[in-house]
Amino acid sequence: MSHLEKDTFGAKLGMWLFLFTEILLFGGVFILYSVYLTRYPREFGLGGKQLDLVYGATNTVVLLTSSLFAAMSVTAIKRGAKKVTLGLLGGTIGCALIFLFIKYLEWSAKFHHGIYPNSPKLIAGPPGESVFFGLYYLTTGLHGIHVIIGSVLMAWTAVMVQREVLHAGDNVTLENVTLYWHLVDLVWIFIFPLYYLIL
Amino acid sequence: MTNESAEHILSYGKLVTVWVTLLVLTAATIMVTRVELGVWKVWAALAIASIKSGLVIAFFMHMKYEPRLFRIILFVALFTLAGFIGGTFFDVLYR
Amino acid sequence: MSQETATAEGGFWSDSGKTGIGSWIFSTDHKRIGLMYLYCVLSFFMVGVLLGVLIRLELIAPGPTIVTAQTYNALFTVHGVVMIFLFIIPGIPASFGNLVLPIQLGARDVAFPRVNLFSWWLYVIGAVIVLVSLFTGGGAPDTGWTFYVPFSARTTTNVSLAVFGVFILGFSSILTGINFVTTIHRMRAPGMNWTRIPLFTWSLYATAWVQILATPIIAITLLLVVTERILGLGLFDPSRGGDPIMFQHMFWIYSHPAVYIMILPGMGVISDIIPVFSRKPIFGYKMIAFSSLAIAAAGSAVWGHHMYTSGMSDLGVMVFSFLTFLVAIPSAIKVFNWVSTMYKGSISLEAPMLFALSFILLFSIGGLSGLILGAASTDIHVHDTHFVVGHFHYVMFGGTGFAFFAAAHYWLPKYFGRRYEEKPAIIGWVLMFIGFNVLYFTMQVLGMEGMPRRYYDYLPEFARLNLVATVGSWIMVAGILIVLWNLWRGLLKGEPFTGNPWGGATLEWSIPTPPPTENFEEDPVVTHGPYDFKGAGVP
Amino acid sequence: MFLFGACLVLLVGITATMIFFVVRYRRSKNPEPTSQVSGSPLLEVVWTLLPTILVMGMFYYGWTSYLSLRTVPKNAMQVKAEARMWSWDFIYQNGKHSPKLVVPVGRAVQVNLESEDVIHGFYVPAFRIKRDVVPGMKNHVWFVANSPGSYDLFCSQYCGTGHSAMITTVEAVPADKFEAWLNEKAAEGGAAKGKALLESHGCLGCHSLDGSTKVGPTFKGLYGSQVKVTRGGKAETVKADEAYLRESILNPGAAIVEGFPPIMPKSDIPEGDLKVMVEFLEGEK
Ligand code: HEA
Ligand code: HEA
Ligand code: CUA
Ligand SMILES: [Cu+2]
Repeated sequence: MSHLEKDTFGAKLGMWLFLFTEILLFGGVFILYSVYLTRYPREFGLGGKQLDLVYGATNTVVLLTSSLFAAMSVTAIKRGAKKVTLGLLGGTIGCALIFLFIKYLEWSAKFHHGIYPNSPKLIAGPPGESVFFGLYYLTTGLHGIHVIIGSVLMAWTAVMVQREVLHAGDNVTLENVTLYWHLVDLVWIFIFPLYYLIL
Repeated sequence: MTNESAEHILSYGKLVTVWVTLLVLTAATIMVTRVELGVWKVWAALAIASIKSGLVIAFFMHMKYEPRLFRIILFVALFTLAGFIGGTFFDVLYR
Repeated sequence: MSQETATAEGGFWSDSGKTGIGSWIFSTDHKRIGLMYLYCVLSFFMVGVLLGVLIRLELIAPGPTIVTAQTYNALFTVHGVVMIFLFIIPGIPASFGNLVLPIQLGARDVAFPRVNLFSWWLYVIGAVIVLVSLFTGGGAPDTGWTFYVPFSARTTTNVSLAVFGVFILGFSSILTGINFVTTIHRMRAPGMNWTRIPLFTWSLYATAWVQILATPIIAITLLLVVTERILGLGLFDPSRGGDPIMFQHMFWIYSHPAVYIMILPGMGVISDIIPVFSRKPIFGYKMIAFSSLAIAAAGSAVWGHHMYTSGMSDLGVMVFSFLTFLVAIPSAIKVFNWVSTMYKGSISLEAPMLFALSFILLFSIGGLSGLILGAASTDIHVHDTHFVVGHFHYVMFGGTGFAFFAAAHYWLPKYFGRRYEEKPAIIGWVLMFIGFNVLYFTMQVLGMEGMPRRYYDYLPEFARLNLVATVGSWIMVAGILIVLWNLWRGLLKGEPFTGNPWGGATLEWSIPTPPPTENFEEDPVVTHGPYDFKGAGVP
Repeated sequence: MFLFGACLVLLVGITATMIFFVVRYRRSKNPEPTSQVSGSPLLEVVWTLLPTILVMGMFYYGWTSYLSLRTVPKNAMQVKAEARMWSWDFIYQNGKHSPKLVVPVGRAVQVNLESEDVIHGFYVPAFRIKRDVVPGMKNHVWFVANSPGSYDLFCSQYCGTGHSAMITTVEAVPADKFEAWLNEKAAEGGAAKGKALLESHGCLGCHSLDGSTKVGPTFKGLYGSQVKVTRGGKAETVKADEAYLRESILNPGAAIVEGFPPIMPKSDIPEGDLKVMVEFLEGEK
């Protein structure tokens, strides 16, 4: 096990460890969510009804599709298909942008209804409601930040693929970035039912 | 120890199949949660979400083709998170 | 910081041909990064110590003495934050871990050298942000290191920035953890199987897992405090349905495991030093290695013992009290094994060994007082009193702090190629040890008599013991100063230190002193256990 | 609470053994160079099991005596304690307010803890009771004072600048005296009422009446004096007239007296109370 050659396995191990920290980061929010859900089931129910299922479901589809593209890009680069890889990465980023745009629509609709952190409407409303929307903004905001980071990383790897720094023989960076992307997707897989569906 | 880095390339077809399954499951959650199931609704939705994430982890994230170590540590991480949530509930539920 | 480069020479100090500050702060060599951590950590330690002494000075007599109440609150807050996040958490893992771990495994560097450097930079940036927060905004934070809401969400002082600094420090800690786990899994030399890994490295492995799995929770929690202050999310605001107790849960979910981030590496140091100075294989190697993992695992599930009085459910109190006692078992195993390692050994009482022995004693006192805190009913009485303050100084300073000094006396000569003088080290140690006990044992008594912590002023009945404690802090000042001065001078100008004078059998003693940049000319092949002194050819 | 002693004995005992061990093995320094080797599975098992048993014992005692601390006797007298930065207000069932907790000797008292702002802690070392006072939560403690006397009551949970000044006493008095005290009417109107109001709104936690400096400036001689303040970042000198007093009480952040931190919390004090208080302050020459 010489130390000089690149350790693909080690790099992936490191990435997974990093993903665990992300899982636990969001885990912290989910702890809060579950606790407050048990405490304020009614207010959460009312709050959840105000979220727009269409936006949520569309975004789920968009994100799943982006994940598919990301996963396919790994296959592509391993097969040495540079053009296809680039196209798939572009597709992923495109989906990410659509996702963010929809999120933007959704948030601004909420703002229009006077629902935003510390808004007079929430302060006046029942206690649990403010908590629900607080959590909603926190979770989706944090997730949104991850989407942005993920897209930037994707763009950066696309450049590397273009310059052939990453190629069929050495593509662990691309793999790691897609791992990160899938994590963002994973988190959304839970956010979607928890905020849009079950309430 | 070279065999562990032997690459496994997933075919496009398989990935697309997974994707379709995921979409179907998404539709399923939406449907399930529209029926009145009470508390079970939460668990049903979470169960489907877990299956979905299992698929993503296993195929999109290649977990199925990684050495066992990865699955062990993933389990450790999830177990820890479950412990954190569970521990908190010892307080919250019985206050 | 760069003067040492002029005096220490050979090995990694010069063989890369690069000098100047740039060759350090952009170096990816684990040894240089380790030393840079060491310097920073020591500097912050001195800051923290200075604040600690000021705290004691204020408490020397009842009534206002040297500062105002507001300043006092800032003093202990900053003392706590600096000591915890800037000194003790990165203390042993990031400095000695970086210096020693790759070599003990027979590797040339850690798995991700650039991430390692990045993590050092994050550490420095986080530290600077914390320090900046003291002098800007509404003044130094005054919340205590625990940042309890709702107070931390209301106070006008500069909490947001300080908390943000700590957030960045958390990332630094996470990256170090990831690096170490990967290194240990991937970079072991041929023959270095899991039962041949030195116990120091084993302890770092357990620590690294805690760093990876617990730190994110504090990250999100602190982020919440910031959003609470800036956006007014109201997640912990009782008037809007939030629950302040949830903050405490989330804070301690990290901060209790964090105390094991602090102590485990210290235990590892002790497990490496005791056998060497007893000339005897460690007693119960497997149990010690395993108990590190057990502490890490069990320790992640006991956070509620900081909240017995908070209004948590009684069932919660029971569960957490029970689990707390479980953690004591692996600690006890370790203590017993260390002591029996010495049984019929040939013990040489040199400075590292003295620090190690006092570690055992002080940690036991601290740990046993921890049991008193863990028992629900007694904790009700002594919670938030100076008894708790005494407890955690015993385990943190008496434990990790002394281990830190033991490690410094044991390993630093190896990296500098020069050594300190023995006599001043021992005098300093004696003073530290006496001062320490005068200071903190008194605090425990005070706490049992009912003196609450974080009190700027106190009733006259506590005056005498507080005076005693303050005097104790001065004795300790003297000790620490002697020890540090002696180390400093010795490492730069002292007698040359070569070969393997202590007869260690771990890999770091098999390479030249100071180690070359590449550590090993060719990959070592490990044929004997870490404490198999005969196998290593040590007389 | 006997447990406390038990734990202590255990602590001292184990610590002493430790020291003894260390000293004894250290002495083996000179004699022999080397002799024994490695581990012993039997011993490992012994000292895994032994602490386990010990520890379980300690847990059991700790838990059972905790339970007795939590089980309030049925007939306990109820008192409400209101904590705020940085003083206590005890409210009895007949509506009487008091800055000190006066209780009858020999009778169980349940104190219901409520906070107006941040987390405080109700701590009486003499009775070994402590409970945090958390806003939005209903916590309680109970105790029996067995002999008459005055016992310190601390705020144990850090709550800001005045944390260490947030202390008062529990006054245990014989039952008949207590009854008399409880039914004594607060003097109507005038100075006594003003002072009582300052007390019950917590002002006196930070401001003294005798000229000494606490967390905030003293009230003595305040009225009519020239005060140096910072208003909106600018320094100015104002006369402490009625308007100034009113503003300082209702909106403390507006003008900050030089040399003091801007920490006083806002309050909405009803006009009736406010009037009496300001009148009282005008009289504090
Ligand atoms: C390095 C840090 C460190 C370590 C290692 C520990 C170790 C332990 N701690 Fe401590 N603790 C802190 C740092 C640490 N602690 C800090 C910083 C706080 C305060 C935070 C704040 O509020 O600001 C705190 C507070 C704290 C509390 C809360 C007190 C309160 O606020 O009311 C409790 C309660 O259970 C506790 C318990 C324990 C226990 C049971 C252990 C155990 O792990 C100890 C195990 C060790 C031994 C048991 C001794 C060795 C064994 C023997 C000698 C053999 C014989 C033993 C037996 C037979 C059992 N600690
Ligand atoms: C690693 C952790 C650590 C260490 C080492 C220390 C070290 C010390 N601490 Fe610690 N302390 C904490 C962590 C630590 N502390 C924490 C977490 C808190 C809780 C904060 C909170 O409540 O939020 C706390 C709180 C705390 C309090 C309680 C405050 C209160 O509740 O009111 C007190 C009071 O005495 C105190 C005192 C001291 C003293 C005297 C030292 C001494 O040990 C220092 C001894 C060292 C010396 C005396 C050396 C002197 C050297 C110099 C003066 C400069 C030399 C310069 C050069 C060499 C260039 N500390
Ligand atoms: Cu109120 Cu401390
Ligand atoms: Cu703890």
